[in-house]
Amino acid sequence: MVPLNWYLMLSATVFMIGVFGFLTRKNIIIMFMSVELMLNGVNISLVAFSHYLQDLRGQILVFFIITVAAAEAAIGLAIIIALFRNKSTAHVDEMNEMKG
Amino acid sequence: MNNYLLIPFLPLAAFLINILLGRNFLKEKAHWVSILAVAGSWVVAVMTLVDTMAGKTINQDLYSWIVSGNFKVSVGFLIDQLTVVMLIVVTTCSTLIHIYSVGYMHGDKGYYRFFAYLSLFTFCMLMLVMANNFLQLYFGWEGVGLCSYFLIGYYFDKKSASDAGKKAFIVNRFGDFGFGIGIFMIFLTFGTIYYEPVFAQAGGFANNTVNFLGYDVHLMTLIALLLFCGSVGKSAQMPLHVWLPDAMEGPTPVSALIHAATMVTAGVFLVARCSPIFSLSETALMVVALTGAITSLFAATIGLVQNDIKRIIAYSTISQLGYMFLACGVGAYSAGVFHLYTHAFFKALLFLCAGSVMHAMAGELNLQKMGGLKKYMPVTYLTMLLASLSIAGVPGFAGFFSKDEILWLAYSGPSPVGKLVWAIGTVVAFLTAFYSFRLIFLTFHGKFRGTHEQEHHLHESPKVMTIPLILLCVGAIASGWVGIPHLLGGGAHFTEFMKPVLGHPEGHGTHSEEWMVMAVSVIAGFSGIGLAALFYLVRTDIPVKLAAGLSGVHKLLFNKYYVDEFYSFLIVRPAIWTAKNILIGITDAKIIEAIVNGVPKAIGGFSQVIRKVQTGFLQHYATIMATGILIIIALMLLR
Amino acid sequence: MLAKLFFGYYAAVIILLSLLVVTRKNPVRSVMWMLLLFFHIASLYLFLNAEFIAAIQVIVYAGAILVLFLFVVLLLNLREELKVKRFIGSWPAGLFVSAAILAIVINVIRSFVLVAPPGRYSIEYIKEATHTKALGTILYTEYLFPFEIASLVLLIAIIGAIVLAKRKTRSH
Amino acid sequence: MNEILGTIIAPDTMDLLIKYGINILIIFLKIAAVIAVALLHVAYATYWERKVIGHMQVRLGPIEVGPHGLLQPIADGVKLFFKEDIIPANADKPLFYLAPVIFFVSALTSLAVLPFFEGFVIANINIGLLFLFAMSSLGAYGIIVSGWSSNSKYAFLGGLRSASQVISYEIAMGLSLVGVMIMAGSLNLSDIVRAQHQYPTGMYAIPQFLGFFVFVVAAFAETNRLPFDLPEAESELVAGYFTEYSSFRFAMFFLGEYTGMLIMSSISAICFLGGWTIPRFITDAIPFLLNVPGIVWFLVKVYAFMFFYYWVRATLPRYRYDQLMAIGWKILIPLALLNIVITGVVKILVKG
Repeated sequence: MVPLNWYLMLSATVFMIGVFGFLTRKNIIIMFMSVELMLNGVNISLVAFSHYLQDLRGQILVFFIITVAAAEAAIGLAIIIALFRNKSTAHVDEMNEMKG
Repeated sequence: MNNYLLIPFLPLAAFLINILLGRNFLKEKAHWVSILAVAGSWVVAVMTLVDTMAGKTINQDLYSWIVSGNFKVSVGFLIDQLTVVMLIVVTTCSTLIHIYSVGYMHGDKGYYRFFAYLSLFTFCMLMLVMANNFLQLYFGWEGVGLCSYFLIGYYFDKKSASDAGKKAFIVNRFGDFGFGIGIFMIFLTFGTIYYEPVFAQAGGFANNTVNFLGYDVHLMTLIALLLFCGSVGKSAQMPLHVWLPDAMEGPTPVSALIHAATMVTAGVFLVARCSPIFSLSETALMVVALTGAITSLFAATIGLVQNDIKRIIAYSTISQLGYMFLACGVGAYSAGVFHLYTHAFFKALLFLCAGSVMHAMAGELNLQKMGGLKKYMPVTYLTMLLASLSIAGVPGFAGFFSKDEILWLAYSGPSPVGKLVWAIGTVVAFLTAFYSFRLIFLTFHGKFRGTHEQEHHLHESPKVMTIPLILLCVGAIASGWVGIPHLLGGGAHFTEFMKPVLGHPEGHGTHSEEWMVMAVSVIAGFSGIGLAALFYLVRTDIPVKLAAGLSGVHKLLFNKYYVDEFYSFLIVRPAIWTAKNILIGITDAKIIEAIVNGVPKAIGGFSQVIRKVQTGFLQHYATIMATGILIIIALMLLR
Repeated sequence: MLAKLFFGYYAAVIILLSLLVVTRKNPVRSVMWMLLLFFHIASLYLFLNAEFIAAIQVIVYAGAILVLFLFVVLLLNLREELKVKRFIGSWPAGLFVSAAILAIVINVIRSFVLVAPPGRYSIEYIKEATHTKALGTILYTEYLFPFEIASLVLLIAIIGAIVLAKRKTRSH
Repeated sequence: MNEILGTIIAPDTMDLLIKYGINILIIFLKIAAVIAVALLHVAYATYWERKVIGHMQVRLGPIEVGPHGLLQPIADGVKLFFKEDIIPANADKPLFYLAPVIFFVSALTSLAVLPFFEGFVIANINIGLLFLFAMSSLGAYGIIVSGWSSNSKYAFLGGLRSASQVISYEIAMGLSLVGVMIMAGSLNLSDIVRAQHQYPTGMYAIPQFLGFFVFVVAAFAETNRLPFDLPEAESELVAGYFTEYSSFRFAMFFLGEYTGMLIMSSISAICFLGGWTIPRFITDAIPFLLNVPGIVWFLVKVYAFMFFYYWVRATLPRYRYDQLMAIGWKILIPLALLNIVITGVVKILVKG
């Protein structure tokens, strides 16, 4: 039997790799994928908890997370396309209109 | 019986339909929705009346509106004898006036808006009279106030109209302030604001006193007087009567519906509804009676000399409302409500006739420029004449019975000021007859005094306007017949009907005294008519001479006792001065501006320094956020 | 033992693939690695007796969301991407922060012990009722309202995406 | 010898290993059998198609190689295998290699959950239908990646078109099968067939005619077949996303496509036409038919559906692209949703 802690560590690692990608990548699409990675990291721990606690609520949460991820991807990518149309770049460091 | 809900909600539906679809879809057909809705309400109201006559009353909650601790308010309906009379008055007048408006407002650019407001007004008024708790009453109360504001200022591009609307709104706030506190006091005292428990418990508090502004005040007197404050404002009694004459800036159907037949009577309705509270306080009743009496005398005297046809009727309204309060003040609530009921018909009729005259005169209001309209507009003349006979208290007409009952109960009742108010009432009856017929004679008799163009324009109003006049005229004559006193062989059915709600005051007088009172009022009425005939038909030079001879008095009356000027001096100007010099000059310019300008300046300076942090890079912010999380987690672990 | 071996394989591959996803220069490659990653995560879910979630993971994540990513990557046609640096200037800060948080969290998790008593959805129960049915029952009863809200969220997302991505049609 | 082994591996472990080993061996055998049979079918499906269309167009079709041209598919296979494998310049090589593999494997993997007759299925999983959706959505990757990595305009446009077509129609297809799921109450394909056999009509195609209609149309679009073969519309895009492919990589796409057809036919046979069973009222009338093995019925249904594919191809012209999208989004999806609502309501009514 694999201990729950292992799953949690795996989940945390995936999540933090996602955070790392989000914090450091230039390409906005990759940043977006990093967000998906973070969501997946969380999903792993939710499913693991659900399994070990024998309680399906965790998986219901996963279900909703996937729903929200789909919605987020649709909207986010539409925004990226609109952005690209206006600025013809996908690099975050070239978008600094809000600079103080 | 459950379809009573249709009564208020049909007009509400009409309002919603008109306001949402009126501008683009209904346009010139907007009146259909409103008329059908109000007529439907009338039908249901009549059915409700039949049920109520059979002894069925309703008191039930529709749904919970506010629940907070032990404070609970529902939208609920109480239908008893008093309510049903008000329902009949409101829906009947409203229906006829809606129909009349089709002709009167024809071609107006805000046609749909007008009907929408009329329907909304009807809804609010019905909610007011059908409420079973004070808060819903207050909702309807403010609702009719709001509609009144909309409708007085209906011609909002005219400054006087919008000013009049504001004036009505603001003056009413003075009264409503008291009313609001009254409701608070009721909740504080009884722990509920439903009529039923409040009135049932009221007797138990009859001798309690309460510390109010440092004085020990009789609790019931305080509550009654606070509630009466609201009545004074809404029913245009002294000293808050100033808004009603100005409200004549609105379209005439509005004046008829709101400022004669329904809304202004809400004050009387309130006093009648709260009669269990008022009856517990002699002081409050005395105040009510005296306020009513003085107001009626005061307004009647002003009415004597005015030249504006609508204002005369407006002052007459104030005067008659005073009569109703007078009745309530001497404990004769049912007589007051009876007068309310008859008054609604003949006063609405008077206003609509005035509207008809205006229609013919192309908006001219000055009596001195009219005359001899009799032959041009026979229907209007006849109906207005009958209405005036009714208001003058000529025997057989509706006004006679109600007025007589008030005077008799004032004379014979237990009230300490009964005799005094009776005397005033009789004088007012004389004055009422006089100015009503002054209006008739100046308008319809004699020679036409206007311009040639106006004369050419004179015509009878269309059928859609005259038919409501005729129908109302029937009411003005016959509505009193339900209350013919025992003395004249009648059954006094009205009083009997009202007995379960309002009780029945017993007059302590002999039959001969009753005959005497009746005779005096009839004589007063006829002498008023006679004097008016003498002055304005036979010896037209007398009024002019009198005005010249008593120029001081005439001027005082003509300028309405300078009340407006007095208020302007006492309240309006100091308020404006304070606003200008203290609020704008010192508070605004020196204090608030200093803060308002200083804070952003300081922030601006500070932000010049820290704006460097804002790099505009999304990831810098995210990194900072992540660092924050790191620090928080680390701190939690180290703790 | 066998289970641990399997888990070890999946964990290693998942971590490796995650790293590949966030470090590849070419976004198309990132997407392909991510596809593989999703399959491994789905297998992990199977491992945890969550077959429905595993299927959803592949259908929705791999079949819909990631395809969308691929579409956008292709539409934007980022060939010049290959010529610029892939990380922003201050990437060491990001690396440090995420590594530090990871270190702390792992340290915390190591001492984590599950104390809660098992719920009623035991493995036997789920096997008996089939996972899809068990999940569906709870979703459509206890979580009906959130479920409806999720549908609303999706509707809004559809409309929003269309509005955002639609080219403004100019009248000539 | 055994003793030496016994000292290295404990006897218990040994038993376990042998048990696992046998199981794995059986599974491998099953896989091998299914793939071999399926590929043979696919090869002969191409031959059959050419024959059918030939006869429909009043000509003979392949006739030279072998009797009646029966060896034609094998000759084609040999030819494709020995052709030169051309890779375009500037192609993204790893992805270029990967794309046909993804496409072909995703098609073949679907075979794993298809029950061909009672008890014969490689993986009898509870989410069989979802597995099919998952695999069919994977096919889109092969298409997009091949289109993009070829570094060719035709291929790229064909890939985008095809991917959007596949994704769009996948929704309609998934929704059309929800009605079946509701009626059967299971996602396991074998259970669906059994439930169907219990059902009075024996085939879900009759109560689920709306779903079946949507499914058939969506299946045509999913497999990029006429009248929806826009991704490879020769007049516009040469050969679509696999324009740049040749030799056995092309063969993989080709095989993948025909495997897709086979799988779609199988799904329709399993989910709508009763799988390996035939309706009970027929067997009640002619009890003799009970002796016919289930696989025969299954294959008859699959072949009938395949024939329908060819028939449509020989009959209908190609749709325009916007029409294709309009049909998918504006007709099929609403129809499928309607079907779900009706099925759900009827199920509740019948149950309650």
